[in-house]
Amino acid sequence: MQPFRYIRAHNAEHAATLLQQQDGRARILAGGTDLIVALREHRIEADLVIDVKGIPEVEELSFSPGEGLRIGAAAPCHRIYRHADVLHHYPGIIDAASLIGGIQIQGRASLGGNLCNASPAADSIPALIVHSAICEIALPQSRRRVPVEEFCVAPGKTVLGRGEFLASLHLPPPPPGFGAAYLRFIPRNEMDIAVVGVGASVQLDAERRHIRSARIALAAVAPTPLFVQEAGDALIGAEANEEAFARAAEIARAAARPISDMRGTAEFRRHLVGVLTQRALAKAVERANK
Amino acid sequence: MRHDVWIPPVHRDLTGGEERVQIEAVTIGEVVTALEQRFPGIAARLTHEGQLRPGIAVAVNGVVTPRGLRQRLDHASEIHFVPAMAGG
Amino acid sequence: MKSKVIVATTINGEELEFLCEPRQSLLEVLRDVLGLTGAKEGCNNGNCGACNVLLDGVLVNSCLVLGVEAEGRTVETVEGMASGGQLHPLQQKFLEHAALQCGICTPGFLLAAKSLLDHNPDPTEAEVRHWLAGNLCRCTGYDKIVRAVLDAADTV
Amino acid sequence: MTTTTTSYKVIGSRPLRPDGVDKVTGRAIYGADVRLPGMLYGKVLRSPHAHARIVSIDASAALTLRGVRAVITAQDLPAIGDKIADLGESVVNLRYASNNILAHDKVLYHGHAVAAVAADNVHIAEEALALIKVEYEVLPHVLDGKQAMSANAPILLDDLRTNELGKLGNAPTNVAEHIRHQRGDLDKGFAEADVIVERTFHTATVHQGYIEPQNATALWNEDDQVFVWCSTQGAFSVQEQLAELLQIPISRITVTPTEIGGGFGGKINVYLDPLAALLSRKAGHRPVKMTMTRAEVLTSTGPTSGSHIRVKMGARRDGTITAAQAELIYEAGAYPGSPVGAGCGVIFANYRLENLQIDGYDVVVNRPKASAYRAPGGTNAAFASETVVDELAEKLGIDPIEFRLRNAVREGDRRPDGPEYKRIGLIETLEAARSHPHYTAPLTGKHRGRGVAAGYWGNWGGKSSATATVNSDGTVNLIEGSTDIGGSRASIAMQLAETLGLPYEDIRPQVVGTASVGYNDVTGGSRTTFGTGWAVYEVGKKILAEMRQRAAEYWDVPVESVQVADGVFAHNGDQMSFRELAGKLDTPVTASASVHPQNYGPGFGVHIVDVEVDVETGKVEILRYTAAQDVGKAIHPSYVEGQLQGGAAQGIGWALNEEYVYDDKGRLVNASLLDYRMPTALDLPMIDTVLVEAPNPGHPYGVRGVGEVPIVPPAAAVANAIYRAAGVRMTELPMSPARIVAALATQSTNAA
Repeated sequence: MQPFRYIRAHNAEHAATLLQQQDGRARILAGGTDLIVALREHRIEADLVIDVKGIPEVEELSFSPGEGLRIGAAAPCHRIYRHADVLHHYPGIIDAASLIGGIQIQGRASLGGNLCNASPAADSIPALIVHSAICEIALPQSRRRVPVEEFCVAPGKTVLGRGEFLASLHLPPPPPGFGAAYLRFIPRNEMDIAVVGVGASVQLDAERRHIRSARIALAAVAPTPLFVQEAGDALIGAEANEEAFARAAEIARAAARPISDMRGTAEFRRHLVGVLTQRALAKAVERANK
Repeated sequence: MRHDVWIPPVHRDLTGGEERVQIEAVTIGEVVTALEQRFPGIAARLTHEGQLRPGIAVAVNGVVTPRGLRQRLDHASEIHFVPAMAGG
Repeated sequence: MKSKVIVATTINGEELEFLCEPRQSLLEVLRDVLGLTGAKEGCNNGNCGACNVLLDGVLVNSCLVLGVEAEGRTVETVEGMASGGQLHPLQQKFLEHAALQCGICTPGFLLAAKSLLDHNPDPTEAEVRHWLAGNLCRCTGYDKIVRAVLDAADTV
Repeated sequence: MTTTTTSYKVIGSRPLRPDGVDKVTGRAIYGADVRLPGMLYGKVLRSPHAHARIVSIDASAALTLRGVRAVITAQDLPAIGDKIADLGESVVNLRYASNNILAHDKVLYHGHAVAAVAADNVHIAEEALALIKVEYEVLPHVLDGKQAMSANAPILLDDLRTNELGKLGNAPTNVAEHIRHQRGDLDKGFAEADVIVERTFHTATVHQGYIEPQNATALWNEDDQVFVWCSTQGAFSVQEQLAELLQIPISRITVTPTEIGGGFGGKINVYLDPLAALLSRKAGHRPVKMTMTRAEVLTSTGPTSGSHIRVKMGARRDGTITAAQAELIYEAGAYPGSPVGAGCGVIFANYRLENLQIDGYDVVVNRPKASAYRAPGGTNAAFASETVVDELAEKLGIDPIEFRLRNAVREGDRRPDGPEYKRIGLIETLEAARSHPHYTAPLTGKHRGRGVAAGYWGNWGGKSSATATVNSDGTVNLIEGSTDIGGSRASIAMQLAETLGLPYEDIRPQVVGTASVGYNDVTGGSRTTFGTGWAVYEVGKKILAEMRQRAAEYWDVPVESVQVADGVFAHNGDQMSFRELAGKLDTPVTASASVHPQNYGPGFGVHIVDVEVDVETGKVEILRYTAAQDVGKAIHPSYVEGQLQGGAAQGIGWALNEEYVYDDKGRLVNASLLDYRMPTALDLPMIDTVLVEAPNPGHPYGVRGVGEVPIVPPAAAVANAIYRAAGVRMTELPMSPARIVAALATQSTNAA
């Protein structure tokens, strides 16, 4: 590993200022599960590593029925999936946070880190998309907000500019009749990168029969995690049944732009998008009914 | 003492297709010498510089012997030249 | 540029200071600086669990932690599991169940299992398997490891 | 299940292993834990190309980096001509072995070592690697064994000629060897068959996957003595390999084996040891430690061969197999030496066959040189033949175990390569599997199926030496030279305790290096508990004889009048325990023995597996698994069970997910434990074992090799279960989800 300096940032503005001063030669350290490996394998370089874990808002995990959920960008998965309110209101986030790596990865890895790593296969991003998360980005003197589906722009690339870093994620409170799920396909039962991941959320009407709104997002089938708005929109007003799920799955399949690599062929991935979209929708509806 | 010597399939071109031959000998080395007399060229395939070729083992009555050509044959025996195998 | 920094931390209950470069992982520090070679390097990228330690009580891969991050925190390694001349029940059960063959993955499994029992004193077989899925063992097929953990849970 | 009649006091019990506490407390010293004063750290520069000529290497910039102490290339290795040597378990051409350590003129695979650096720490050594300039002329490469045999394939080794057991060809080739077993009349056999099944199979390159990467620490002294500390399956093999590769006398090399974190055959050949030694000499005789990264382990050590296998078998309606034919093409990697010979030995070993022909080809390809891996070549072969056998049974409407029983070999039947079997336990093992509750348990639910397969492994005896000394308190120190890779200190000490009539706790075993004990072959070939166990049995007999003599001297009676039983010496009503006598010794009692036993005898396993196939995603879940095996006498049953469970788990890995994946430039793209997918705890159920204890008459305690057999049947058993669950015959390993989905799609297209 190349030599670098290490600084703990006092607050978000401090971190953003350091980033700006280093002109691209600084990296944010949250859980480190991607960063340290990337530095070790010379996939990225840095002169400075800025540890943001001591910053309260970046570690924050809080819920209020009016505001929804705030997840600090560095809050590790194990805190997220043990949080009672997250367990109760954000099932898709629970799904994703509890299958990133093994238990020991979940002890460190954060959703913010997963997002900033901008892997097309990131598990948390489809889940955040279907929960309509908003990214709060800190600059040295200001803040800006970006919907999570717009955050990644290419493999490993995000909307973050010079001197910007992701401070937290905001998830709106779930409406009544809401359910969500994230499913991924991997060859083993743990410890894999998604061959395909599918997040789905639905809001059912008061009778819990028809779908009022739905969101579907895919992982590992495009250069970035993919929000397939038209697949969710196609379900609006539909009865929540296998036929409707299959229709949405077909749209998701068509939207996928997978490539072939060591983890799967394009053909297999497209096939899996169909299978997993149906299963994720079924699970989201099941949860909405609870 | 006569022994039942089995010829490996890849050398049966030298024995005119014969699979088993009877050989009088007291050691494996003598077996090879006797085989060579009957089937010229076979000794060079089985041995090299006075030893069994690397990769070839000899089994006497089903047991591979580490003594190779020096193995004595105290009883009428069945002799096979087999590929040496390794384990992990 | 100063290449090394002083880090004050607590390891296996003992307060101490060490000197390391920021680029050194906690695993490197434990093994090369502090001589605590119980944590093993199997893959150095978080996929085998052989380097597991507890950081402030949380199970982590020490290859994915920088040594400097240990400042002000507590680290627990396999060397700290036995106390007062007594093996930890997990250590004892691993021996009784022959839950190790080559033993290289054992320290990582022990810490993972300890972390499991800290959270869930009475796990099911499925829960044990799920919790230990980040630890690879190539010798045992996991059968005896899972049994040892279940048995230790009954003992604790 | 136990069918043994002899009663033992220690053998068959389950004591704690002597090295256990060190291993659960983190105190045990493995190779990477070795620390020496003034130690430097070495790293290796490796080829990014699959096949290229090395035009030039310029290390001048690396040598100017602060903290860099030495750089070596192939120029630093002594020139070695063609010499065939028997190293450990395999026969190699030393020139090839040397070229594999550091590429001389050509690199032959992605990851082939090109240069090495010693520096003050690992980070500096890594930085130095980046400063070494290597100019390559990239050549076309070939990764697949079948393609490598074709006329227009790129040639890897200009001097290679096909060897047909002594007959050398005369044209350049990638086929190093063609072997054949043959008997009877194949045409006649197939003509008699009512059903014939013929299929072609492919298996992937797979790695042993030990969790501890390769490592070596070496010190080359000013007086040309070389000291090496390393994780190895055989210290004496390392010593011999170093002597040949470095061209120094064996006596100048001392190898101390550390604890070893798994091997499975992969830690026999040396990779880093000679480099560390050469770097030590060049860096001013300072010790140099080298450890591989996980990526290096996967790209640059020896996995086992991928293979192409064609099997054709015919059987009569009554279930008798009438003929069997196979062709096995094994990829040796960059240099000759795949386990195709063993594959040919395994493929039809379970069955009595009058008419058979087996052809094996050892083929070089641009992959790392294959090394031994647990029953080398056996899993590939059994995957092919045991799925064909399953299909024959199915077509004939005969239960698959019953079908195997009707054809199973027994004492007096001939192996495919000719010799007769002695006492073997395939029939008993098949019967044990058939009567196991697993086999008769109902299996309900959609897309679930049960498969069985049998497997053979020949085992090995090898050479072993041991020494024991009697202490004044009656305890015994045992010195052995067999690396303890899975609990063998216990099984060896137990055999000495049994022989001496002492409690297990009174024996303190220690594994030592080449300077401290007689020669020992590697811990491999399932031989350690058998062979080293035999050595300590001889040691024990010598000690008892000596102690009996001392008792006779003490009582001043003829030695013949002293009786020995259960660790007690008796004469005419006088009794003295071993301990009492030990306290009275005025001259120490020490005994050594060296053995080279041959009656190891092969082992057979029969595995039963239930799977569920997710037919939409192709994913296979292992629901239940049972492994039965004739294990001879189980010295320490827990560790015998562990061998069966571990072997089954590895075989399941081969079956479902493990494979080397290359890009179009011949680079290994999944060189990590994330993407080289070995089973986790969550991927497996508990693995039931049935120890069929038919003592081996060729061993004083009935020991038979155990460790390798259990990796032979699993891939076939899983394939047969998948067929029963989903209706598709899988002929390619791994049977990964994408392949299963593709097979299901082909099947439904064909049906339509």
